[in-house]
Formats: sequence, C-alpha cells, structure tokens
Amino acid sequence: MRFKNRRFDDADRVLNIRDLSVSLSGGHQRPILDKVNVTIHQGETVCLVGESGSGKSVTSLAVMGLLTKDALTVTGGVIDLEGQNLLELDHKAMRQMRARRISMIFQEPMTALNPVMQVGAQIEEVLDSHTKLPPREKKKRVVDIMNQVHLPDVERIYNSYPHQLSGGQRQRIMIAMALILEPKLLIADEPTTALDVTTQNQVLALITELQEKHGTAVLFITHDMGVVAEIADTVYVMKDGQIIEHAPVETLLRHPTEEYTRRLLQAVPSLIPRPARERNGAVEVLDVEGLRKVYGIRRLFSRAKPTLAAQDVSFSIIRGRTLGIVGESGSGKSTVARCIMRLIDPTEGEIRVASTDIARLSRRELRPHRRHIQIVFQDPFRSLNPRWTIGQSLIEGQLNYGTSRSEAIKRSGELLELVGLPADALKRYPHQFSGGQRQRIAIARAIAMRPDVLVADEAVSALDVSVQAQVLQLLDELQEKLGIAILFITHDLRVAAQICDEVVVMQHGRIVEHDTAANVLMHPQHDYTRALIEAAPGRHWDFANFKELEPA
Amino acid sequence: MFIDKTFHRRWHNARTSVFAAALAAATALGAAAPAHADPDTITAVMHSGLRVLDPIITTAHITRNHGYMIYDVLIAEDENFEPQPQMADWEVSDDNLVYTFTLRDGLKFHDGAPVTAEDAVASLKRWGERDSGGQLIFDVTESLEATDEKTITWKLKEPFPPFLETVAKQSAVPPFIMPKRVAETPSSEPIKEYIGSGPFVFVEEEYQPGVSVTYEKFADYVPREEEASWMAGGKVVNVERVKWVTMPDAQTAINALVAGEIDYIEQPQFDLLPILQGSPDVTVEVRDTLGYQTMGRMNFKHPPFDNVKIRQAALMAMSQEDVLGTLVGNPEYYSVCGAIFGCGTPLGDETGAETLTSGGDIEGAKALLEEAGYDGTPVVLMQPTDVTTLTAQPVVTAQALREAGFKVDMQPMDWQTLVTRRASMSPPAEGGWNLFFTNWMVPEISSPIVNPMLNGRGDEAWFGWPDDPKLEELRAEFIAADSVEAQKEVAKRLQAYTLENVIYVPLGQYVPPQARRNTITGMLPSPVPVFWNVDKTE
Amino acid sequence: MLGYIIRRILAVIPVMAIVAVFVFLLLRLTPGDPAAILAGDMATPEQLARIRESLGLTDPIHIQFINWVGRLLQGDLGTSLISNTPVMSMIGSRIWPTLQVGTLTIIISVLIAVPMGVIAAWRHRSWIDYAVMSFSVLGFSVPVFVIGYILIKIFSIELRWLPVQGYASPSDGIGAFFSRALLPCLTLATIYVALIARMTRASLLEVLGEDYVRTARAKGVKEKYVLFRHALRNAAVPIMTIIGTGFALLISGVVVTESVFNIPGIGRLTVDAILARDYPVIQAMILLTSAIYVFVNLLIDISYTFIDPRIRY
Amino acid sequence: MAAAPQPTSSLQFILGAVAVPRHWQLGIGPIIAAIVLAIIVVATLFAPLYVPHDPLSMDAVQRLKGPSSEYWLGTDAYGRDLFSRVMIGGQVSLFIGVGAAIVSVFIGLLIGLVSGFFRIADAIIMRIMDSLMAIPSILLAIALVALNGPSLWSVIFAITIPEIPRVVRLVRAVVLSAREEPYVEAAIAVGSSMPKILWKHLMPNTLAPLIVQGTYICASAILTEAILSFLGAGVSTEIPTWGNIMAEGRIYFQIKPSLIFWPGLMLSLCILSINLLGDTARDLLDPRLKKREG
Repeated sequence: MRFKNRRFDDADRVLNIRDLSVSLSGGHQRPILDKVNVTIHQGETVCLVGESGSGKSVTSLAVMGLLTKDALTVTGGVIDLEGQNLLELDHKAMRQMRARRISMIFQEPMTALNPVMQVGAQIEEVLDSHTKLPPREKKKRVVDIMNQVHLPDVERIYNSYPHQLSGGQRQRIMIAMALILEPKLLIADEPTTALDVTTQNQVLALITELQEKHGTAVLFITHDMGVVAEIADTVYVMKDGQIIEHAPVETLLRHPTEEYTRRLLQAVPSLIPRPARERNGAVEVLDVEGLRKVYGIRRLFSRAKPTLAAQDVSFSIIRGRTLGIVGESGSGKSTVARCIMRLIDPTEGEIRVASTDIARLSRRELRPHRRHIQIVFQDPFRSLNPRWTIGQSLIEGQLNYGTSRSEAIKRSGELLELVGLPADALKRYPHQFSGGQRQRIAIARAIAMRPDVLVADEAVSALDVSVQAQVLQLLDELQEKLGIAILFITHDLRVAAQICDEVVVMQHGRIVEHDTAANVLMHPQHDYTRALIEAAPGRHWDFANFKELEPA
Repeated sequence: MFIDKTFHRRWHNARTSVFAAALAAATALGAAAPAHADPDTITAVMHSGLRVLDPIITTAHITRNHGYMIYDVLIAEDENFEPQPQMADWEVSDDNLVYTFTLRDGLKFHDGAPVTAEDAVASLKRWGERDSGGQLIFDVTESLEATDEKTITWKLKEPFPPFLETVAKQSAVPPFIMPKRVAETPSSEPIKEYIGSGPFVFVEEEYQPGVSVTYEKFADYVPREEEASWMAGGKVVNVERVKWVTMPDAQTAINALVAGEIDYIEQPQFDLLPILQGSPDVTVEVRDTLGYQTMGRMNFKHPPFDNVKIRQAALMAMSQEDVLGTLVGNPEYYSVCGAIFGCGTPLGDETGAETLTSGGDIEGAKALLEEAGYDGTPVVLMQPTDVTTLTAQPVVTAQALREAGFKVDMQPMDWQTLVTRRASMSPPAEGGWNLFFTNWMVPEISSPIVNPMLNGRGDEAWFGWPDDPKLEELRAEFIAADSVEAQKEVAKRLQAYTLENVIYVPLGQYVPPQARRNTITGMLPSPVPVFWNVDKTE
Repeated sequence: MLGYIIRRILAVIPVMAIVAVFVFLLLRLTPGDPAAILAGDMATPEQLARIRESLGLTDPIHIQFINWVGRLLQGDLGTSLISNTPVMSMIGSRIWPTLQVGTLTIIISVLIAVPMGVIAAWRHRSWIDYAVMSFSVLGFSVPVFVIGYILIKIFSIELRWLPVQGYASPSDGIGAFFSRALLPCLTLATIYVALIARMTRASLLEVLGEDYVRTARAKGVKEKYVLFRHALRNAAVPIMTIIGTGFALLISGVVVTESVFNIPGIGRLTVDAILARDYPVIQAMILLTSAIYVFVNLLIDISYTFIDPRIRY
Repeated sequence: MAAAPQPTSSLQFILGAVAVPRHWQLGIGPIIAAIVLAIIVVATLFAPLYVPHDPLSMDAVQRLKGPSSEYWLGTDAYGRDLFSRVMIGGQVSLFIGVGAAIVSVFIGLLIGLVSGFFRIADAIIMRIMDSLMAIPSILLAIALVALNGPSLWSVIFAITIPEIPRVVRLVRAVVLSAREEPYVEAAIAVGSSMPKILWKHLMPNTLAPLIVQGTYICASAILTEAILSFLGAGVSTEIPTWGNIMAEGRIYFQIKPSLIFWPGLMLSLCILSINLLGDTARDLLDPRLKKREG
C-alpha cells in the first residue's frame, strides 16, 4: 500500500477552522458541532471521516455558508480562508466567494444538477455569476474544463441534460463546475458514495489529478476507510460533532491512538474471504434455473423499449450455506432477488423452493410456499410498518400459518432475544429503534417463519460500518444455529468476502462468474470481476489489523 | 436563505405599476366608450329572457310582448277595453252570425310581400287551435275564409256575443297575423320563420335566446291615424332600434340603469326601488294601472282539498294583506282586492272575499277545519325558488295554514319543475300536489271567457281540475248574455260561486312599476310594454 | 411524442363516452318536462301530449340515446327544445365571451399568483409569506358572488371607474372590452390566484430544499436566478397541473360570475338550460365543458415535456 | 392583496394579527382558528336554546328592518329575525359540510382501496372517475339538485358526487406508493392475504391525507352550498343555511348589505378556520414538509 506521504508544513494554510460550533436554531440541546478545528494547506487533501450523524456534512456546509438558516446557526469560532473570516462576510460577499475561492461537490450528482437545464449551461452559469466574459470566451472556457475532466464527446454533452448522462459523467460535470474558476479550496462531500466502485475509482483519480494540476486544497468527506487510504494526506476523525483524532493518513491507519478510531478501523470488512462452511449433506433448498426477466412490454404507440433485466440466471443454494450475488447497479442482482421472492413475476425460468417450482404459481397457490423463503430489505427505516408495534410485525406471518396468538407472541419474544434485543421491545414501535436494531427486527421477522432460505437484499448497505459488522455477525450466528441458506445480494466486495461461501458475479443481467468466494476474490477469471476487485479502494490494506495485506 | 432586497423592491414596484396601469387604461378606455352611446337605440331589460319565438304556441308574456313588436293584429283593445280596428275594419251582420273584416291599405310583411286575407285566415286558424278563447269561437264557427285579397269572412253557427273582445284580446294569446306559409306550421310545432307586419323587424342574426333580442324599425310600416291607446291606434316608431337584454341579477339591472348603461327596466324589484328613486336621472312610475292578480289554486282531485269545507277553511286562513305586504312591501304598489275578475275591470266585484281582504280569520278556519273532520293529511305546497314574484306567497300561506291547524309540506323547486309537476294528476305522495300559486295580468282573468281557472270540465280543465257542471253553466250563461248588464249580473254570481266553492283564491293585485331613464319619453300606459310612440332624447 | 399524443387523445374517447352516457341518463331521470315549459300556463293536457311527441320525448330512452349519439357523431348537437335554435349556433354565439374572460383570467391569475408564490416561498415565514398565505386561504373562503358584489360596489358604484355590468366584444373596441372584462376577471381570479399562489409556494418550497438549488447557491449564483432559473422551472410541473385542475374551478366560477356581471356566456346558458330542462343544450354544454377541461389538461400534460426534458413518453 | 374585499377587512385584521412571524410555527394561527371554529360550532349547535326568534316566523310589518333590541341584526325580506336565521343556519351549513366530507371520504376510500389494489377494477374505475372529474362540478351539482329536488340530502349528495373522484385518486395514489414499501412486500412475503394487507397495512396510510382532504371538502362543501343557493339550486329557504340566507339577501345587497354580510362573515370565518386547520394538519402529517422544516 502506497500512501501519500507529502508534507505540507511549509505550504500556505488555505483553510483554518478554529473552534467552530454549530447548534440547532433556538434549541438548547447538545451542539451539532462542538469546537471543531481543521486546517488545510495548499495542495493538501484532508479527509474528514466519521459515521452518520457525526457532523462532517455540517462542517462542510458551514464553510460554504450554506447551513439551512432556519435550522442551524453558527454559535462560535472562526472559519479562516486565507486570512479572511468567512463568518463575518455579508451575503453578497459570501456569494462572491463561492465557486471563485471555495467550491463544493456533492454526494448525489443526479440530484445536485438541475434536471431541466443543459449541463453546459449549468457550468457556464458559474462564469455568468462571477465574470463578465464575452459569450464565445465563456463557451471556450467551459469546453476547456469539460475536456480537463475527461468527458467524451464534449460538444454533445454540452447540450445534454443530466438525465442523459451516466453517474460518473454527472460527477465529472460537477467537478468541472467546481473547478472552472480555479478555487483555492474544494470541498467534496461523499462525492463517490453514490457511484459504482469502478466509476468511483476514476472520479477519485480525476480529483487527485486536478488537485495536483491546480494546487487546490481539498476537504474530502467520506465514511469509507478504503477511500481514505487511497486519497488522504491528513485524516480527521469525527464523532458526535467533535474531532477526536487527526493525523497523517499512514500514521492514523497504522497507529490509531483513540479507541473509537481503532474500532472504526476494525469494523472495516476484509477483502480476504472467510473460510467456507462445509457442505453438510447436499440438500438444495433453492434452485434457480434459466431465470429471465424482461421489463416494459411494448405498447400501442409507445416507443418504450423492453429492457432485459436478467437472463440465463441459474444457481442453487445448499442448506446452511451462503451464496452472494455481487454486481454494480443495474447488473440485475436485485431483480433476481425479487423474482425469487415472487414480488415480481419472472418472464421465464424455474425457481424451485423446497422442490416446488414457484415461478408460475398464482398468488393464491403461492401462499403456502411463501414461508420457505423470506427476505430482509436494504432500508431499515421502511421495512417495518411504522404504525405497528414490533410484536404485531413479528406475529403477522406466524398467524398466517396457523400458529396461535399466544404461541406466536411467546416465540417472537424468544426471537428478539435471539437477534440480541430485549423481549420488552415487542410492545414498542419501530421509530424507537436505531437502524441496526430495526434490521435485527427485520431478520427476526424473517426467521420467525422458519424459512429454508433467507434473501438479504443489500441488507447491510445502509448501515454504518460498525453496525454493519454486528449485523453480519448476527447473520453468521443464525446460520450456524438454524442452518438457514442465505442468498446475499450486495454491491460491496468486502461484505461479500466476509459472509459468502460462494459468489456469483453479475453484469448486464447475466452471470459472468460463479465460484467459491475464495476463488472469485483471490483468483478471478473474468475481466469484469478483476476490474471490480482492482477498483476496490484500499484493497492492499488490512484495516482491522493496522497493516498491509499479506498476499495469500 | 438570502434576500436580495433590490430585486424584491423592483419586482414589487413592477407589479404594482402593472396593475395600476391596467386599471387606469381600462378606466380611460371604458370612459371613452360609454355603453349608451347610441341615441337611436333603446336598451331595455324585460321581466324575463326571450326564448320562445312562437307567440301562438306559448302563453309566456315575454313571447306575447315579442309578438306585439313584430306582428300586427286585425283588431285591438283600447284602454276602455273596447275593440278597435287595427289592420282591419269590421262589419257585423244583423243576426250577429257573420263578421266581415277588411284589411286596410299599405300593409306589408317584413319581407316586402303584401298582407293578404289568406295570410290572416291561416293565422287565425292556427290561433284557434291553441287559444282557449279561440277554441270557443271555433266551436261555433261555420266557416272562415278569404273572400278576396282584402276581405275575411267569418261565419258562425250561433251568436257568440264576446266575439270581437276575444279576437281583440291582448292576453294571453292574441291572434297575430303571419304569412300563410308560416301560419300553416302545425300548431304543435314552433314556427321557424319570424316575419310579421308589425312596426318592428326581428333581427335574427343578433338574437341570443335568453340573453338578448334586437328589433329594428320597420321602415315600410304605415301607422293608423288615431292616437295610440293600449294596443290600438297608431303605432308610430321614433327610434331605430330596440334591444331587449336579460339580466339575471336584479341588482345588476338597477345599477346599470342608474349608470346609464341601459334605458329601461320593465319590472324592477320592489325592494330595490329606493335606489332608483334616489337617482335624479331615473323615473319610476306605474305603467299598467291594472297590474297583476296573484292567486292560489288547489287540487280538487286529492285530499284534503277535494273537500269543499277544507278548501273554505284554507281560504279563511289566508290574508291578502300579509301576502302582498311580504311580496311587494310598499303599499303604493299593491291593493287588496277580492274580485276574481280583478278590481278596476268592468266585471270586478268583491262578493265573498271578506275574510281574504280583512286579514284572514284563523279562528274561523280552525273551527271550520274541525267541522270538516280534517285528518291531518299534509298539504303539499309547491314553492318556486327562482321567480321573485312567486316566492313570498307560498311561504306566507304556509305559515297561515299551519296556524289554522293544517299540516303543510312545502316543497321548494324551480319554476320549471313546478310547471311540470302541476300537470301531474297523481296523488301528492306520488308526484302530485295540493296547492300552488301563480300571477296573472289582470286582462287575462278579467272575464269568464279568458279566465282559465273558471273552466269546470274536470280533466280538461286547468290544473286542479275542478269537475263542476254548475261552473260550466254559469260560463255558458255569460257567453249567452247579450248586454253589459246581463254580463255583469252573471259575473257577480260567478264571483260568489267561485269564492264559496274556492275554485281559486284571489290574493290581491299589485302594480309593478317600471323604471326608465328620463331620456325615454312618451311611453304608453299599457298592460303590454310597447315601444312605439317612445322617444329617446339626448 | 406523437405516439404519446395519439395515445392520450385515444384515451379521451372512453372518458367522453362515459360522460355522454352519464349526462344523458342523468337528464332523462330528472323530473321536468320541457313540453310543459314550452306550452306555458294555459296548455291543456292534450296539447302537452302533442308537443311532447313532436319533440321526440315519447320514444324509449335507448332510442333517444342512439338518435342523439348518431347525430352527435355527425357533428349535430341538436336543436334547443325551448328556443328552437340549433345548439351549435347558440354555443357559437355564447362561447366567445366565456373564452375571452376565461383566458384573460388565467393570464391575470398567473401573472399575479406565480410571483406571489415565489416571493412567499423565498421569504418563507416572513410577513410577506404570511400575507400571501392568508390571502390564499381567504380566497378560498369567500363565495365568488360576494367578491363580485364587493368589487362592483367599490369600482363601479362608489368610484365609478368601471361599468357595472355587461360584455363588449374586443371588436367593439379594446377599451370597451377591457373595461367590462376587468371586474369579472378579477372576481374569477381571486380563487384562481389563491390556488396557484398556494401551489407555487408549496412546490417552490419543496424545490428550494433540493440539492441542485444548494448546488446553484454553492456556485454563487445570484438569488433571483436561483429562484426563477433553477427553482421555478423545476416547480413548474405541479403549478401547471394545478392550473389545469383549477380550470374546473374556473368553469364553476364562470357560471356564477356571468350571472353577477351579466355576461352572455356559456355558463349562464347552461344554468338556464338546466333550469328549463332543455335537454339538447344541457347535454351539449356538459359535453363541451368536459371536453374543454379534458383538452386543457391534455395540453398541460403535453406541455410537461417542454418544461421538463426528463418527461418523454 | 389588490382584490381584497372591503367588508371582510375585519378578517384581514385578525389574520394580520396572526401573521406575526415566529409565532406561527406551531402556532397561534391554528390555535385561533380552532378557537373560532369551536365557538362557531358550539354557538350554532346550541342556537335553538338561545336565539330570540323562530327563524321561520315571518312578519310582513317588520320587513328589512335594521338592528334593534328585538332584532339584533335586523330582519330579512320576510320579516324574519336575521340573527336567529344566521345562528340556526350555521347548523345546517356545518351539517352539509361535515356530511359531505364524511360521505365522500368514506365512499372514496372504499373505491380507492379497491382501485389501488385490483388492476382490472382500476382501469374501469379510473376511467369513470376521470369522466366524473371532467364534468364541471358545479354543473353536475345543479343538475343533481334539479334531479332530486332542493332537499338537504340531495344538496349533500350533489356536493359529494363530484368530490368522490378526488378522494379516490388520493387514496389510490397513497395505496400505489405504499404498496411499494418494503414493509408491505415483507407482509406479502410472510404470506398475508391481499384483503388483510389492503386493510391493515395500506388503509392506515390513507387516514392522515384523508383527514386533511376531509377538512378541505368540508370547507368547500359549505361554500358550494352557498353557490348552489345563489344559482337557485340550493336548500329550501324553510331550512335556513348561510348560503340561502345570502342568496335570498343578495338582491338587497345595496339597501341592506347586512343580509349578506353576517352570514358571509360567519361562513368565511368558518371556512377560513377549517382551511387553516386543514393546512396545519397537512403540515404536521406530511413527512416531507416536516423533514424540510425540521
């Protein structure tokens, strides 16, 4: 692993945040930011790391002067940009700082671009707002910066709308927009989180390239330690609105001083697959054969083309083992999961659950077979009915299959304990639980049906790494205890490595590689698989053990 | 959020000034183009919108008024209720069986064709199929024919003393003369061509049913030499155009008249007269001194009003003063009148109407009701909600009837529903009715021949369907009466009989004043508002 | 795009067909006899029967319906039972005032309401926001005719700036037209302005919370461009939608306003026809107003594709 | 505020007082609205106990009188006591509003649930609803009142019918979006039957928006009743309502504006309060708004 080991002690300080505090407007609760200190030098990349709610985004918005006025107020401190305290500027002066001296790019390039405006015009708007260049000159500048961010076919993209571009292209537009006036400081708020791993890699490279070219200071906000390892010069760790530790990147990763930082690093799943479980017996609990799903059947006078979401998908899972489906967005992995659950109807193919083909059953015929296969969804906040107590949610399925109410309640209590929650949780409502707890409840609901197969559709993707590790741990234990087969859908190779016995790699609706986890991750055969693995940030670093990854 | 103060101010100013400018422009331009620009046009708001153009097929007053604009009649009634020559002079044979009409010279239809006796005969025949008075004459008609271009000979099988009065009558359906081809339209179908020989020409292109109708002066019309009197005499047109417009909102019309946007309102709302009287440019006056009779009619077919005692009790409970006071308000414009033929008419007589004209007798009504053994059958009272001159009667009467011990089921409905429903002979519970009210122009009820309520022929009678041979006898006696004194004598007995048997309940008379701009002069006092003789000055 | 328009137009057919059946049945179940209305006070039962027959009211309902639809498909809306005028020509002479007043109202409303809503959203929770919101709630809370009377009282009777009533065609002079159309338009506009301002504000508030607005501000774009270039255009789809659905309110308002201001438009024509049970006119009018409503909303749906490039059908 | 009506300036005054920034947030506005509405409801509900006159008793001598100690607000064109009529009339107006809201919400809910969940029914139902939406509601209402006669229930019915499609669309939209929620899919996965999912998972989602919609329907029903009365298709004047009191009094607007002013004021205050409460309920119940303003 090669870290950036540049030193910036001699470089000019671009941004110096001193004792910045932010509170909820009018509130007297704990401050959102509590005496935050951050320094960034010219050409330096500072990563601000923390779990959700730690205050990283608030810090960046405070620097931009974009805090929601009604909600958040700066209560103290200084934000010093090259000797000028931004907090003392009036609206107009602050507006003139933006894009010229400090720029920002955001997490979700789709929503961050105005959907009804051509992207060229959106870049040009920066020049409109801050310069008085003649139109031709403006266009030239825009085309130039678009070339610098390596956009293909600039003339066409100039006149495109955001929805006509790919996610990576949109983020490049954002970067072009941010850098066209060569600001001193670029704030990047989780700029690659919404992107696929291969695209993420390219965008990170682009940011680094442009930073070096223009000497821009970068404040990079992320939750992903892999990204940190790739890009940071200096790392600041945030927790509950405070900076708890900061150090050059290598120092931090090798010798974290704070306990919190250590835990954070230890929670990062390793890319080295865990040992596979043994195949006890060979009972195939789920067997998918030639699955195919086509969306959008042609209608009269309609130009909508049918999309092939999945085809020729075949695999099977044995009792007690975990099969991972890995792929980038649009690869068809979720379509497969939803077809197997019969939440959508497959176009072709067989889905045998407990040796019954359920692919063609009607809703009514299907109901007796439902209990054999259960699902846990990605979003813990939407997967429980907010109006129902946990108890009601847990007994619903059991009652459907003839369990008596008292029996069901008793079992639900036991299940809660099994997933590590107190039994009195039965009487409470979902909003009283954290995301991780809700995901445990969702798992309890699924296993209450005593299923043969549990489908986990990105079940840990929305969770912070520490929570993610716990939930993965729980799934592991349950599988051990109950012998359930798990179909684990994920985009994250690290997670797949930690939970899967076998891995299926999907691309464009097809399976490109299917082998044991160890083989897929350590000896990938297909180019696409290799590309995926190479793009994984920080893949040479063993975060949990604070050292380089030893080649297997 | 950031606030760009300058921008806001600019926007605000812009908005204010755009609005102000629009208002100012509209005001200025509007003032430059006043509504009453044309001194040769009279714009009049009539009592209702003109929708039916066939004056023979309907009895609606507005259509009759329209008829008098564009058609002419053979003979017409003057202010003394006397028939006078209009299009024709007449001669009567000594045996009173042959009437000969001779058309005067110079009569022309609006399409330029001369008016011939053939046209008149066809028109009279169509009228005879529709009008109740006309039907009576045709019942005794031997022949009606055009004996030459200008002569119409009408032979009767037996004498019909009120013959001329009937042909000359102004309500509800006068025998308007149309071209033969139009008059040959079956009397159950409306005519499709609107050509007359009257003093005004109907401007078809500008006609909007229910909204406005325009008339132009007929240049070739030759008025008679005599002074105009009611529907008779010389119809001299002094303006180029008359435009009738409808204003569904009474207040709008009042304001428009005060503002000079219109020239005339036929029947302004009584309660709004103070506004008009406050304007120096407007004159409020009574045009038609006879005015209207308001009345109630019971259904003779169904309980409780199939019982004469209960009808009498109801009549006893009613008070003309209460009805008129609520309907009209200002005593200047109404008078209690117990005469079924109207007060101020030759046959008017108030026998039997004592309780009606003296405020009602609730106690007497109670007693009578008890005596009649009223069993609490509810009186289904139909209340029109959309005709302002008919909303008060049911409401006031319902209260009186309730005080007397009746059970009243007042059912509100629009006038058109009422018109439909009163034709239903079913029991009240099955879509029928017991009592309703309507208004008549006094000339329409001023004699037993024209008064529709006095028909006692059961199912063929007017709504309510009294089957009363005695009533028919009295009517026949009246028709046969050959002197004014004899007629008056029969009329008096009819009056007494009607009130005693409560054939219908006269609830008094009212005179709706008209309102005109002072620039409008020479309006004739007449039951039908006419626009000849009228002048518009600057 | 063309395919979408054709599909949308085809989808209109069942809607209009259901409207036609519904209206026809509704009317035939209504008590009320145009013959009685036509014949007047002195008609005898026998005369009524003859008139009824000549009007074709004695045929069985389904025959009447088939006859009506048959003629309708040939573009014949029938003839008024009462005035004996072709319905087509009645509509022809009465539709212009309504269209003119309606169009002017929409223009006035949009010109007033959209800036109102934008300003209110922009200065969210300022006095101006409360003023706009108060006005918009008030606009919903006062009956149209009361507003009309109050405007007449102020501008025509007290100030004498504008005529009390009436209608003048633009061909009679633009001044005459505007001076008469202004008050009815303002009356009608009250509720429409309330509706649009409210929707503009709500939809703009939502858009102002979007990421791209934050992006625009992060670019240092001036606030007025943030509002009108970025936010308003993105908020336009719901605003257009409300203009379309509010069109129904406008039609209701027109019916009342035409009575108050004595405008010879189709609103009054319809009310008069309903009260007189003039079946062919009622049928034609309800079909026509429904068709206009459907058509306006079709246009608005199509306009989405111009406002928002993401919407492609 | 160019078109702001003059006689309602007292309303503006009240609103102006309410519209003090900062206090609005959880609100003095809704509180005042609730108080005003409560006063109106209680005052009209108990009106029979305290009104000085029978609202139907007429006196031709006392027509169109001004306020006096006997007739607090004066009399109408039939010599009936305006105060008694306005207070009693409020009962009927409120009844129409609440009645129309309940009936249309209830019917709309049932149709909407069916439509949102059964695709075959959906196509047909939505075509019918589109058609009903296309017919201008006021014309439909006049026609329906003409059909059934101007009784109280027929007016409620006439106001209800055009509202139903809007409720159906709302319910259907909520159902369609809620059925995509993972917790609904989870319920499908645990083998719950469709009717059960429909009623237990989906229906409760519609309640909050329906309450909001119900308040708006209530307000607009009261207003529509007034307009129907104005057009001559309202409730019979034997049953006073704010609408028909105004409709009867409208021709006296110039000589006796109080006939419109008092019922108009009550009506506007009432609708204003209901609308404000509806807005508040919507703001509280709309999670997106909560997030944004939180």
